[in-house]
Amino acid sequence: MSVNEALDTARDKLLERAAPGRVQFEDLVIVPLFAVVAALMIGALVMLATGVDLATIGRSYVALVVGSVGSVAALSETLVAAVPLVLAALGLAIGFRTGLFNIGAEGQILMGGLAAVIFGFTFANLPFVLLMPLSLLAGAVTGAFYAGIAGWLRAATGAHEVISTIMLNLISYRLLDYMLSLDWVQREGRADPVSRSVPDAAELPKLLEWLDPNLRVHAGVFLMLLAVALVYWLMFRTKLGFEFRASGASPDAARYAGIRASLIIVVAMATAGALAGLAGANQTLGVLGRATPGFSAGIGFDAIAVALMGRSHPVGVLFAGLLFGGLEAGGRQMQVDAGVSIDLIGIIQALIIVFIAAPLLVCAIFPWGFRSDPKGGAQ
Amino acid sequence: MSVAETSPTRAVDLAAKRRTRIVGAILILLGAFLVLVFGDAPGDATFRLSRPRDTWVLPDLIVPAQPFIYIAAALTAFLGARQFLRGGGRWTTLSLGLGLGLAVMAFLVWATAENAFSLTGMLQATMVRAVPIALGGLAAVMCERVAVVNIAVEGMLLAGAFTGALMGSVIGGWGGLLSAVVVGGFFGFILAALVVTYRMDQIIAGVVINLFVLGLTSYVSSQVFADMRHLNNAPVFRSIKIPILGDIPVIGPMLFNQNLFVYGALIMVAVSTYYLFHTRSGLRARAVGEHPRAADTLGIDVYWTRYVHVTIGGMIAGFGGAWFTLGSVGRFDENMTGGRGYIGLAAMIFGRWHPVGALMAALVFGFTDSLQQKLALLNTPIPSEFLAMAPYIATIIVVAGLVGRARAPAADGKPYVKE
Amino acid sequence: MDVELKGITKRFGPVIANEDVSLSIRAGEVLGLLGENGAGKSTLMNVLCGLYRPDEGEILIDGVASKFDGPRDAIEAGIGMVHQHFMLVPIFTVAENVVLGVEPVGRLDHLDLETASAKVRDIGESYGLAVDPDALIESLPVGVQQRVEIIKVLFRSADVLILDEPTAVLTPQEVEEFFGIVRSLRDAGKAIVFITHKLNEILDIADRISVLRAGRIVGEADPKTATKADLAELMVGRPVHFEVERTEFTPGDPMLEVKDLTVLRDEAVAVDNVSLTVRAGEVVGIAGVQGNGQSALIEAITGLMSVAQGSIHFLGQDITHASVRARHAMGLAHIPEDRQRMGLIPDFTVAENMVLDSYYDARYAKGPQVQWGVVNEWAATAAAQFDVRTSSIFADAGHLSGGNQQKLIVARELSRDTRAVIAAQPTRGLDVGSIEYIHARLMAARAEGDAVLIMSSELDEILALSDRIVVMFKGRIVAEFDATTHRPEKAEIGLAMAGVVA
Amino acid sequence: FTACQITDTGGIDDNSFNQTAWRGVLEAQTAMGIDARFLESQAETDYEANITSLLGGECDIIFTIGFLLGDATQEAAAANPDQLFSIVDFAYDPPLDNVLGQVYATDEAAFMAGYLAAGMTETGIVGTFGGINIPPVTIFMDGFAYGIDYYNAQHGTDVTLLGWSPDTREGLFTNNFESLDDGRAFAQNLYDEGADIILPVAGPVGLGSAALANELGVEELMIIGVDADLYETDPERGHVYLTSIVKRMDATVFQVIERVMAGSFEGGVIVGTLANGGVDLASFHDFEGTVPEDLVAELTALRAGIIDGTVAVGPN
Ligand SMILES: Nc1ncnc2c1ncn2[C@@H]1O[C@H](COP(=O)(O)OP(=O)(O)OP(=O)(O)O)[C@@H](O)[C@H]1O
Ligand SMILES: Nc1ncnc2c1ncn2[C@@H]1O[C@H](COP(=O)(O)OP(=O)(O)OP(=O)(O)O)[C@@H](O)[C@H]1O
Ligand SMILES: [Mg+2]
Ligand SMILES: [Mg+2]
Repeated sequence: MSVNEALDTARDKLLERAAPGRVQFEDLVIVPLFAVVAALMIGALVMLATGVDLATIGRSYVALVVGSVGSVAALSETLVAAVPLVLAALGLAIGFRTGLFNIGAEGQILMGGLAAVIFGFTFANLPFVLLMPLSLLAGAVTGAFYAGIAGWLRAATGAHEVISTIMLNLISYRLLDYMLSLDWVQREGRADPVSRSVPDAAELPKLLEWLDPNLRVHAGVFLMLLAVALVYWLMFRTKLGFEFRASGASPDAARYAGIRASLIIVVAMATAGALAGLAGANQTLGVLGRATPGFSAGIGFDAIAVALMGRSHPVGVLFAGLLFGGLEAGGRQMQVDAGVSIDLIGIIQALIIVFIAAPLLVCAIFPWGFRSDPKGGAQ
Repeated sequence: MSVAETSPTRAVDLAAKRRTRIVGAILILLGAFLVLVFGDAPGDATFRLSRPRDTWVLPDLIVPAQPFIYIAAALTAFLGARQFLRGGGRWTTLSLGLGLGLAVMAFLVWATAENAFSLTGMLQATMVRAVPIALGGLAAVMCERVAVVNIAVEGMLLAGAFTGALMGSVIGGWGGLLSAVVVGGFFGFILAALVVTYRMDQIIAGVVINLFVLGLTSYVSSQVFADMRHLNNAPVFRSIKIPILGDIPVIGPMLFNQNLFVYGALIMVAVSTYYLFHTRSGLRARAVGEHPRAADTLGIDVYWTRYVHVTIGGMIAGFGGAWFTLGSVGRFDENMTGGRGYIGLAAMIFGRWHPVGALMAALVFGFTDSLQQKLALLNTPIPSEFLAMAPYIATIIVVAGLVGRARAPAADGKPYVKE
Repeated sequence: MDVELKGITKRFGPVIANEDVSLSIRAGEVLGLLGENGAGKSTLMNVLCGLYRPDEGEILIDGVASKFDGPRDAIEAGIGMVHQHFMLVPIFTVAENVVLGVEPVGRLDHLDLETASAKVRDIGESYGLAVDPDALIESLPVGVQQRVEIIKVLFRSADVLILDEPTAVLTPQEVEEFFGIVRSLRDAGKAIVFITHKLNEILDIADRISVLRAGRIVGEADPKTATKADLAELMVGRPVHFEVERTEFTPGDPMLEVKDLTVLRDEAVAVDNVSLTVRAGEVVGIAGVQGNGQSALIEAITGLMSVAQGSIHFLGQDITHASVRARHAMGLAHIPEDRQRMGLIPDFTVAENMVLDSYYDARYAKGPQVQWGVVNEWAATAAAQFDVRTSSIFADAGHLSGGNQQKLIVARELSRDTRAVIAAQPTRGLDVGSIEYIHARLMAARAEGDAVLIMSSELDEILALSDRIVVMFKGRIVAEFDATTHRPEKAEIGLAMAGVVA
Repeated sequence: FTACQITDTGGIDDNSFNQTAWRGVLEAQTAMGIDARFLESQAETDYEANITSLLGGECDIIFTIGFLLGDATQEAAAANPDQLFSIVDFAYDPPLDNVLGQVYATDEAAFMAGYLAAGMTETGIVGTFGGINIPPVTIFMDGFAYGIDYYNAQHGTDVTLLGWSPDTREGLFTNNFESLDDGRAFAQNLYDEGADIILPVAGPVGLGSAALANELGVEELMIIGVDADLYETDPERGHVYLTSIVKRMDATVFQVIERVMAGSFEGGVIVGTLANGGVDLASFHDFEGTVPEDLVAELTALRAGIIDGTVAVGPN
């Protein structure tokens, strides 16, 4: 065998990928399933502790399932709740992978959503094919800009993004209140802060209205799927994505590799903001048709949980978002059917994340089964 | 043979000089801004310093608006010019602080021109509004000094508020307070367990605790409190006026006629400063935050230290949370902390990981908060929304401009794996 | 105090770091401990100082079996260790660092720093280890930090001192001074364990030598009779070449020219008015004690730090303010000092690390996309060529051993068309085999006519590779030696490294 | 028969707004044995989703509580012409066939409260603050302000109101209906400026103001409640409420249920006034002896005047 042939065989061996093993399967399938079940069980204990009887607990979990996947209407509601969560969480995931802990999705959602509405009613004469996409774009650009402020502050002055995004959230609430009281934004004849409504041509079309006018699921679902694919491509297939990930994993190595850290920080924040802005636009153009104070409804914060649960991977985020959306839609049914407060859902969500993010804890509780040497922490 | 000499190069001076120059320019511009924007204030601004029933009644402070603003502007510009010509060193920060202080005063006088408000009341409210933020910040300081990032301050405050209301209703104020502290400590302990023993990502653990506490307290509040009102009706700790000191005009009401929580916060800040920087245990705690491995090799138990301090941090946050119910309104309401834990985190960074710094930062938040409420009554032409934004914008500016380079404990946020 | 290790075995999962090791340490004696990288020296000592618990075996102190549950127990038993990596809190003062863990306190747990400072001064005086107790550690040069570490151990009245590679960061002069201290400690009746890779040092200071290989004691040597070659063979298990093979020196045109360069780090001068030229086919070695501006000089040349004054020319072009990427494109290769932090991303795969600084290149990228297929093919080829031992190019780079990580970086940097190679600490922490390989690669670059600039704290490495040697002290070049005409003595360079110029 | 209710963000247990409306349903439950369900809105985005989850034929009538649900209710009503709705604090113009609005002339009662406050203040300063600057809130503040003006005009006094100006329509707003702590801080602010009677128009936020009054003592500060008779719904601090401006949502909700059951439901609007008992000033309870008899008499006359139209509730 010549030296060249030896090199070639060595090379081919190096190119082999390890087949996904038991560990990956446990990691991606068993652990999340287990987490959901365990969280539901503890949720039941909480209900028991607060004097809810067993029959009601049973009824509430049935309602939870029925309300999230039990009918077309339930699926529609699940999707409606999931879309903004996934969009915003995708942005946050990009941030996390770039080493930026962006808490500012809430503010970016507000600013993006508001911009989309303003664009929508200002250019009400444009046809649908222009108006709807452009309104979405306006939302994305505004979200990007708003997040870019925090990115720029971090890059230029070192101001920590956790602080600046928290502050920008608080500022955005007030800014929204102010904007909604301006004559050209506020709805005619109203004294309270509510914007003009966007024309139908700016709205994300409802997909199943022909089936039942109450089915709210709208074209944002496609937006969401598109965004998942796009973010996957961006993060793992492009130069920019490589730069994001390198900066996040090791800022020093990124600098060594000639990646301009400041620029990457601003771009990553802006990309995250664009996605959050889209989430906001999706709420105003797809669900509400207008902007009101607090239309973000904490989605920006829930999205943090979704991104963490999805391990900052686009596909993970999609599933985590669908799960959270389902819990939310089902939670409503739970309150209606069983009279159990929807706040229980928050507890369940938190527990799911704990079980997913702390495999060591799961091992400690259930020493049998699971792999013995997990690497701790998500992401 | 001689030892090679080194000479500091001009470049160093240049860097320092640029900073002074920038500060100088900012101050001069600020002076000009004050004259241009606030210069035409008519009449007098009246600040009430005493309430009619106070022991020593001070006359109202009456400030002729326009002259005052011009003088403040001139002083600011003078400070700026001084910076420009021969500033540097400690003067730079001092001048900036003085200049900003003057600008705030000028703004107040402008807003109050031909009007009146109670300065004492505003300062007292400043203190009150600062308390939960300061305690949240202090809790975060305790945790981050041992290198555990505590995003969960918000959740711990909320847990403290909830427990204070529930247990306060059942076993009385002191029992409620104690329970709130215990429950805060419990969540601190949980955080420590998650991040130290189970090596969960610190930020995820914090977010999860927030989510969990919010869910649990809201759930119980709507599931249980709605029907059983007596479980959500706690006594409120009243203000205790400290004899003599409490009668001092202006300062008295702010510092010496407050409730347990204000005194508690002040005492805790003092004690924790002493603890962290002047005691054996404090030294060890800081060592764990800076270089856990070094601490470990010297026989300091890193895990134990983290557990203890994060739990103490939780207890402080629990105490701060109890303020919302036992120190204010006697009743729990869903999500009643409303993000003040996060502002506490900001205060910690703003205050450079120092208890006193966190308190000062909290006071800045409290001040802008109470100021904004006063201004809403004064009918200033500035939209109230912008006034409400002021503290947040101020925070961003300060964090970006002054403490961007502040140094967190070196191991902050990093898990420590014992070999 | 005598200490006896008996049958110590320590495993990390499948790795057996120590296997049935027995060792005796005696009062008034310096025991030299030798062994290649990963032989298990540090692990053994960590067992002795209570950080690790042995899986098997026992520790006898003056004949009595003792069990350590943690470092505290070992400290109380009189065992103190100066670790390979300093265990000092940078923002604490010397006194605070020294007393940490055994602090003198007054009422209310009040830290008594005055007593602490006084004691630090006392120890300093009695052993000739003068340090200002109130100075901040981060403001002290490494040599002084080393002293603080020893004071720390003495403060705990240790009778057994373990010194893990204490001389790695010292100049030859400081080493001499340090040996004086060690001898006086020995004469004061302390038992000392001295770990080093430097064979002549161990011959100089040790009273007795034990050699570890792959976790086992493979032999003992008497420093009075043993030679370097004996020790090396005992360590590695085969004869070792100490010489680097060099081709004839034929310098070409100046390739890299640094003129009057000043670089600031944290608003302090790191590089002070330095001028330096490297010609094609020439190896210039930069010697200097860590913290004297060599790193800043290299980072300025490679574009990682900005230049305050002066200029840098490469291939005749002014690159003073050029981007990292532009320099890379011109053929500047950079093997960075800190491979874990800067040279690669431990969480990325081997393939991703192979293109860490060239993923954007037209070879691998098309439009906005990186063509991972192409990248993987190439990464596998390079890994095979440069003998990077990994199970697959899709494995995380962090899982590779130190030597293989360094080979990965060398493969990445040298497998393209380079004109100049900047290598900082290219063989730090590597074993003899890897060192031989990397030295050969650097010499190959020289033979191809590249300009090669090497920064190393190993004087032997500098002397073995360089055609010309410059010495940096406090940001300046304080001495220059032409090694082609006459090899300078190590002592000469050492004096210059300490800032003493003729 | 099932009656369903969707609350606004304050929650079902807010001691005032949502709770009063829910009491109407509960009373119907006791009286007529109907089924009752509720769904709390956590945020403004929940309105539509909540309505959607109650659709599907289980609810004979859906009550949406609050002005802010106006748009969502309208859309749902248009999409589901067979579903009956009733909304509190909103009237549609033109009216919808399947929606019955319930609105209240709260300014009439607030006018009386303003008159009372002006007569009771010792400092000559009274205060108010609101939740959000929306009509159902500001109508209280308007009536209150006009009542004070009316008192000043009648008695030649100079009682001033802090926190709301009916002309500029600017004032003190917490911008939420949730933060009790804000309620306390805003009351403290007004108290510092000399107010000794405060009208918080922000649902449960006012409970925070009551906590302050409780601490300061009623000699220093009294509170006027809104929506429900807070003396009864907040009995622990009942003694701080001088009176309450009650908005009998329970009564109107009950009425609506009766109409649906009797089959006489028609789209349109029910207006609660002083005349029909839809709004009123609650009893003084603990202050019964404290309010001077003259003032009580004047209030009785004022009430009659408002009902018969001789006193105009508005700027004079
Ligand atoms: N914490 C650990 N986990 C797993 N393996 C370890 C650990 N620490 C050391 N090892 C392994 O144990 C072996 C001995 O390591 P040790 O650090 O004792 O070597 P050393 O002789 O001190 O080497 P060097 O000269 O590089 O300091 C090596 O193979 C190393 O990889
Ligand atoms: N902390 C650790 N955890 C897990 N594995 C480790 C750890 N440290 C080292 N290893 C593994 O132990 C093995 C030996 O590592 P080490 O760095 O000591 O190698 P080495 O013998 O010095 O090799 P080289 O000559 O290439 O430097 C490697 O496979 C490495 O992945
Ligand atoms: Mg070692
Ligand atoms: Mg190695």
